[in-house]
Amino acid sequence: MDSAMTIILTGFDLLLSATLLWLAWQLLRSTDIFKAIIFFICFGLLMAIAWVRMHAPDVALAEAAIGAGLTGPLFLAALRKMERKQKKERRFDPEEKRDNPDKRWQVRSREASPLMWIVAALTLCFAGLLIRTVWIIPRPLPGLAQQTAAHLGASGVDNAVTAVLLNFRGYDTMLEVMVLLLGAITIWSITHAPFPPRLPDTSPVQKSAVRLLLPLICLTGGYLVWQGAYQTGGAFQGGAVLSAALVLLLISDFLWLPDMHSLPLRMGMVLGPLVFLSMAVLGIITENALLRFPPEQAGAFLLFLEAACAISIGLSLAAFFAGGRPASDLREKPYQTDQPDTEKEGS
Amino acid sequence: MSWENALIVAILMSSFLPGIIIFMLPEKSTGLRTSLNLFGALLKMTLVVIMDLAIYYGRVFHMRLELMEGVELFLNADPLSAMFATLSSVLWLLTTIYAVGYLEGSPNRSHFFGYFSLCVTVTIGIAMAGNLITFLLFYEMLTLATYPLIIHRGTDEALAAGRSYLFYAFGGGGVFLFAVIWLHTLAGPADFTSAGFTPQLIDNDAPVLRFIFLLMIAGVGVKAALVPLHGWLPRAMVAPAPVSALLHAVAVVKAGAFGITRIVLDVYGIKNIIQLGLLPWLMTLSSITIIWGSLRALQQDGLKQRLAYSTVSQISYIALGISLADHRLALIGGLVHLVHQGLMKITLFFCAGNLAETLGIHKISEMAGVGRRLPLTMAAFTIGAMGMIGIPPTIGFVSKWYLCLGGITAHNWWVIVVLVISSLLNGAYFLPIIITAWFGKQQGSWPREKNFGRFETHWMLLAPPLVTALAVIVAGIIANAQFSPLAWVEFVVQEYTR
Amino acid sequence: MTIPEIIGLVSIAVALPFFLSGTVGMLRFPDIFTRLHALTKADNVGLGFLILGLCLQANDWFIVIKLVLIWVLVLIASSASCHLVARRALMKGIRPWTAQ
Amino acid sequence: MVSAESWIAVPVVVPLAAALLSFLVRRGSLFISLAAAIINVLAAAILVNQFFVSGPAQYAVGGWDPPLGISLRTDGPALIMLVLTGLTGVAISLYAWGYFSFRIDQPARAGRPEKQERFFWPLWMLQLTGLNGLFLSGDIFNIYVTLELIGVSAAGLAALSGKSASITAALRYLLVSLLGSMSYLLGVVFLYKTYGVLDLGLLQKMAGPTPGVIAALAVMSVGLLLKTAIFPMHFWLPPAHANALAPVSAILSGLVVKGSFFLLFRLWFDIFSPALPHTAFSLMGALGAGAILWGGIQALRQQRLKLLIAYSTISQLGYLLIAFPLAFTGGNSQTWSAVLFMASGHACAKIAMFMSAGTIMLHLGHDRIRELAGIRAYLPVTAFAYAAAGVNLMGLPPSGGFIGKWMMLIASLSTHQWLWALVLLAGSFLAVAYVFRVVEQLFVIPPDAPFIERHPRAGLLEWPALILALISLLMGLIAPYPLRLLDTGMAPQVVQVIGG
Amino acid sequence: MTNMLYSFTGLILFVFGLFALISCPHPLRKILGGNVMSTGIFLFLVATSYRTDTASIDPVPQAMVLTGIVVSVSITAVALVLATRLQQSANRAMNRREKKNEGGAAEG
Repeated sequence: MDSAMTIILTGFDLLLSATLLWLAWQLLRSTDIFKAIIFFICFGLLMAIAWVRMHAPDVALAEAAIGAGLTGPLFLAALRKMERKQKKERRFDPEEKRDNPDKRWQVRSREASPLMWIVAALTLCFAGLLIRTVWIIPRPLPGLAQQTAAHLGASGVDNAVTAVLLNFRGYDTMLEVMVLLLGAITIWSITHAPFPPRLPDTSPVQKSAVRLLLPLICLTGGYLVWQGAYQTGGAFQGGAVLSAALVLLLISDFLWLPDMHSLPLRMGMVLGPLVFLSMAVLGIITENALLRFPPEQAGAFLLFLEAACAISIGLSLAAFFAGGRPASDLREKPYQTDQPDTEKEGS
Repeated sequence: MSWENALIVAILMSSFLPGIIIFMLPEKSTGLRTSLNLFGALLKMTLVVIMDLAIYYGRVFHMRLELMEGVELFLNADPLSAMFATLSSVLWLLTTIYAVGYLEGSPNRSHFFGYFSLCVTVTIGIAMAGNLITFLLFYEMLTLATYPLIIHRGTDEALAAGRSYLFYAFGGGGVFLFAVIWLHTLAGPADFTSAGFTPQLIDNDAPVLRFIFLLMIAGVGVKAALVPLHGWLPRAMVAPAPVSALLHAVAVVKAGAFGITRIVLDVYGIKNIIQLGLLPWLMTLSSITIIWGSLRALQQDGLKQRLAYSTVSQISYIALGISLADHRLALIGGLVHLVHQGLMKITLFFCAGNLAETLGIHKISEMAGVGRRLPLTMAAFTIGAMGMIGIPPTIGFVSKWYLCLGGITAHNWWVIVVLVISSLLNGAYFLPIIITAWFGKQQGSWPREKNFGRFETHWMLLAPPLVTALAVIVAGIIANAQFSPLAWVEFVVQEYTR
Repeated sequence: MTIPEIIGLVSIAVALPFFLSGTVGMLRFPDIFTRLHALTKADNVGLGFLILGLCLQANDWFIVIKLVLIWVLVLIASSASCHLVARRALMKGIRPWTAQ
Repeated sequence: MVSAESWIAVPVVVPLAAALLSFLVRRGSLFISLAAAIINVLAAAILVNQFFVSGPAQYAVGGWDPPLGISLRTDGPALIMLVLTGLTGVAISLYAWGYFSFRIDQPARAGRPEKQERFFWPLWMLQLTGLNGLFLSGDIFNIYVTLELIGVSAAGLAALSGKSASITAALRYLLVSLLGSMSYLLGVVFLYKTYGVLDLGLLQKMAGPTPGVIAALAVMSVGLLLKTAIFPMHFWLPPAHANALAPVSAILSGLVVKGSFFLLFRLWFDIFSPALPHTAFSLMGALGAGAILWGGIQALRQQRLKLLIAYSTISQLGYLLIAFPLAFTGGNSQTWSAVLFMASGHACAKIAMFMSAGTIMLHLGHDRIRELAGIRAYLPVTAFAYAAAGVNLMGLPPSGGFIGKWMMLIASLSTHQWLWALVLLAGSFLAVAYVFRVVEQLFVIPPDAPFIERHPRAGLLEWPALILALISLLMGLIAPYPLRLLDTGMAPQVVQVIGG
Repeated sequence: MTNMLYSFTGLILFVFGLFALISCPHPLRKILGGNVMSTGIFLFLVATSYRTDTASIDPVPQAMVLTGIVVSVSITAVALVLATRLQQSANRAMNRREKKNEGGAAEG
């Protein structure tokens, strides 16, 4: 029975790998950016399936929620902002993309320049080298599986990945949450959120759908955070789902970001990292080691930490999608996309 | 920090601290600046004289600071360094007085005097360096301290002169650094000792040592203005008179000559150098420089350019003396010329400065009949010129006399021939100046005449040349007295010819 | 193999042709509106049968509730997005395909 | 109740807290960040003191020991870089205070200062956290996260000035640092695949010349060389540094570039030195030589002051790479400690130079080298600071650069590698040329020098630059202390391999 | 066997992303390449620790990949905002130029 199973599985693996590579290849060669982004979203979803195949459910959830779920819309929003405003109303139809006057960005030359061939050849032999090295590396060593299993009891959670993520290598996660906040701060420092072009009338269907979906999304987000302790899930996956809720609000004009006051937003974004940092300092004071949780209440601490992080991750990812700081923040008039540029050309 | 260390540090600090304070002073506080300068100069001179007395009676002064593993900043006051230190501190006092008078009313003087005192601190550092690495440190810092002085006027010509000075100085500095490090890897960290490095080092890599010697002489030769490397000196004459006086009589050029002495006597040691057979090369190079300098001086119409080329040739007298180091008399002649040339050249530059400052004369052709207008200055100039030619009572005669004696004892007729020809050439380019000054008739008015009341020029501009002219004669007359430069040199040479 | 598991397998088998028809429809249909039509209709019904089959096989009520919740979410999401895409296409001036 | 050895966490936790608070509480962000920078220096000093008392320390974060948890390590090289970052951090914060207060008073001369200052402090504090985290961390994946933290905050800081030129440079810089950290991560994966361990100490014991390790190191080194802007891959550095705000270009040139170089140094000398073939070291030397000559020549050709300084950074980084072949071929163990000593000297000098360039740009409105004459009349301290920093770049005594150059020349001559010695000398000649090209203009006061109105708070702009320049100038005299700190830091097993 | 297959897929994806990042002119495509590259490395990392019996799966690579995904989304977002800001100012410049020569054409 299991020999049949392995054949099916290897067949599935080959098919999956082939499609992944084909999608990546299409991503490069497709003439039109919009098409490339759609391929990228499919690539993200297929990667989620690959993670499931690799027995890594947490990563699959994260990849689906963040990799495909959030990065896709990010790219689409960026593409729309980069569109040059035609005389008429902004055209978005993919078919008419080809005669877009702004030719500069298309992959024009079908026959790649010689430099391209050199670069392609170099990367190919680089790939060959890498694969040869991987081929001759002996059977992989057991890694840290035993150690994590041994200490899992003292970590306060049952799910091994969450234990590693928050307790054993909590310092990594603290810095990584900082990187997320740093991304949001950098985006806020570059521009302020542009005024979304007010469509004549957002259809009632969209408003009611959003009104219906929102509670469900928040419920699933909270559940994912709670589930992280003993099953797949956790702060990142929960946060990503929460950010989906916020993105929905942004799209359907419930939230008018440009003139929102920035303090509540900032507090929310800083909540997770601040809780993480105070836990670390608490660890020094009580357990005399950075980021050390008291063994018996470790579970409770970790859950509180995950909840706080989920909220700030949700807000940061939504800030990524918004693409700028609230305009009311620095009392600046939110500029339309084709207003004279405020910055002064360097002398 | 025993008494000896404190003295050496005090000598260095006596000009470094006033320099730093002067940097901070605003432009208009001239009184404070001048008094600080003079106080620093006087203090330094007294300390140096105290040190000379102590050295004479056998005390040892040194100070060590560990820079790296096995590499130390070592300041040691041996008789040779005391001589150079005394020379520079005395002449610095006189030049400070002269500079205060010369730069009255000109812009950004705090900047000038700040670097002026830094420059002398570095010169004293060069004098008292105890090992090759300390010498190298101060040698490279000298370029930094003197560069702002050269471009002080800010004209394009000054900038061009500064650029060529930098090119030569850092070129030489780089080559010297390379040679010092190479020797360091071969012979290890060695202090200056009269015996030089250990003899058996020679038998396994003699050719390398010869090449290192060549590099070192090239490196130091830039500042000692040996022939192929002297290009920067005439161009640096564009600097104000006190700068060219101090730089080309005491600090830069002497540092180069002092460097050659240290390398030959204390790094290699006389016996080793003879074994390697390097002295003849040094002799031919210095003789060529002597002749070449004098010939070029003949063609110069600018007074300061002519004096510059005469410096180029006079410095090589010292190198000539050192190249006959195995003969005691020649060595004495070379070393004593180090002091004498300083005194004579600074007198000439002071007088040239007076002419430029009070009458606006830069060319020799404009000097006709200047003797009547500036009698005392021209008198000092004449004494200095006679000293350079080597006419008896002056110290110039003393050093040339010893050099000839050394040449004779070494049975090296070439040295005698070079000395005679150069003396004739000296006469050829100095005497016409004196003749036009005293006996020529003044054509029209002076280009830019200023009168300073009672004396012919500002008293601060007149006193220093007179003092140095007096010294040129007195030191010549009392040459073998107990405390004359000659006696001190014999005390120095005693150690090397034991 | 108990009765509910067999019915579950049957309903999963029934779901497959719906998905197939939805995909074929999406590829073969001439314009955007008919493709949307095929996708949302066929796939939702297929998903319904699939979820029914899985619920029968699941042995824990909690999972059944989760599965039904998934089906409800997919229904709302796909219908809303299909409406929006169609509306956007109309506003951009794409006329539905007609016979001639 | 708080144990002494938990001071090791302070350099990471305190700037992190300051970043969060300054993002939250906008008005007080300046003073929070200044306080954090000062505490950071204090912590570095205490760690050095502890290091001299009890030698290298290892601190398990979260109480889990290395194979599972992450460990923070303090050894000689890490502490040198910590002290350097601390000192320069305080100086940069003071300078930024003066810089932004200057720009807010005269908005006519500057872009949108109010926005820039508001976001400068959180980004700068996160940058400081990333750097301190990188120096202390003992876990290769944790180093990847700190590299990202440094990369993104550096790109954010570079884009702060808002000009489209700086945004292009920031985007290119971000993509380059993404490429660099991705190849570093690939190296981490190879190492984890071969040894199954992430901790540096354990890797050092296990490291051997197996193909996995060599592949990992090759890929990691390419990534890190890209992030350190070494010669062939330096294209992104000059536009990023020249168009950024003055305190930002000081941070980028002085500290960020040193961070990834430090990691390269640690990998090549501390952890995997036995596993590396000799040719790899001489390849690095060749890259270094190329960097010195190319950077120097380009610096000579620049018309703008900040571009000149940026290209001189590329040239000076070449010096640091030349020490790799010198240290490997049995030069005494002094040589590789010379590398870090020279790196810290260069960092102080480069930051002082960018600060003076920033002050000049603020007062004159432009930084064209030809029209700089007469600065000394109104900004004497800035002119002197630039000159003093220049002395260090040229490697003249008594500066730290001289001691570094000296040690490297000794190593190259004692091992008969003439080429490196000649390149070092050529490099310092080029440095003389491009430093004096500017100093010449600074020190000359033409009669028609334009009147520059000095800002009342210009002291804050000039004195940090002067102090840093003097530190780099006088480092040569106090060289034995940092060098002794460096020697004790290395694990004995490595030192005798390098011919210590 | 699955280890090797997925490791190779991961490596090839890494190389694809590298090629895209280097060669494509459009910034969006470069950022897409960056994402594909990082996903490739993560696949290679997790593929090394794949075991058939799920009990002995090593959780550390999965934690590393989770951190990696979040970091790469943050970099992508920043890069996208930079690229958008850049393109907008380029568009604005083009609009101004068009207005100018349109104005010119109208008068001329």
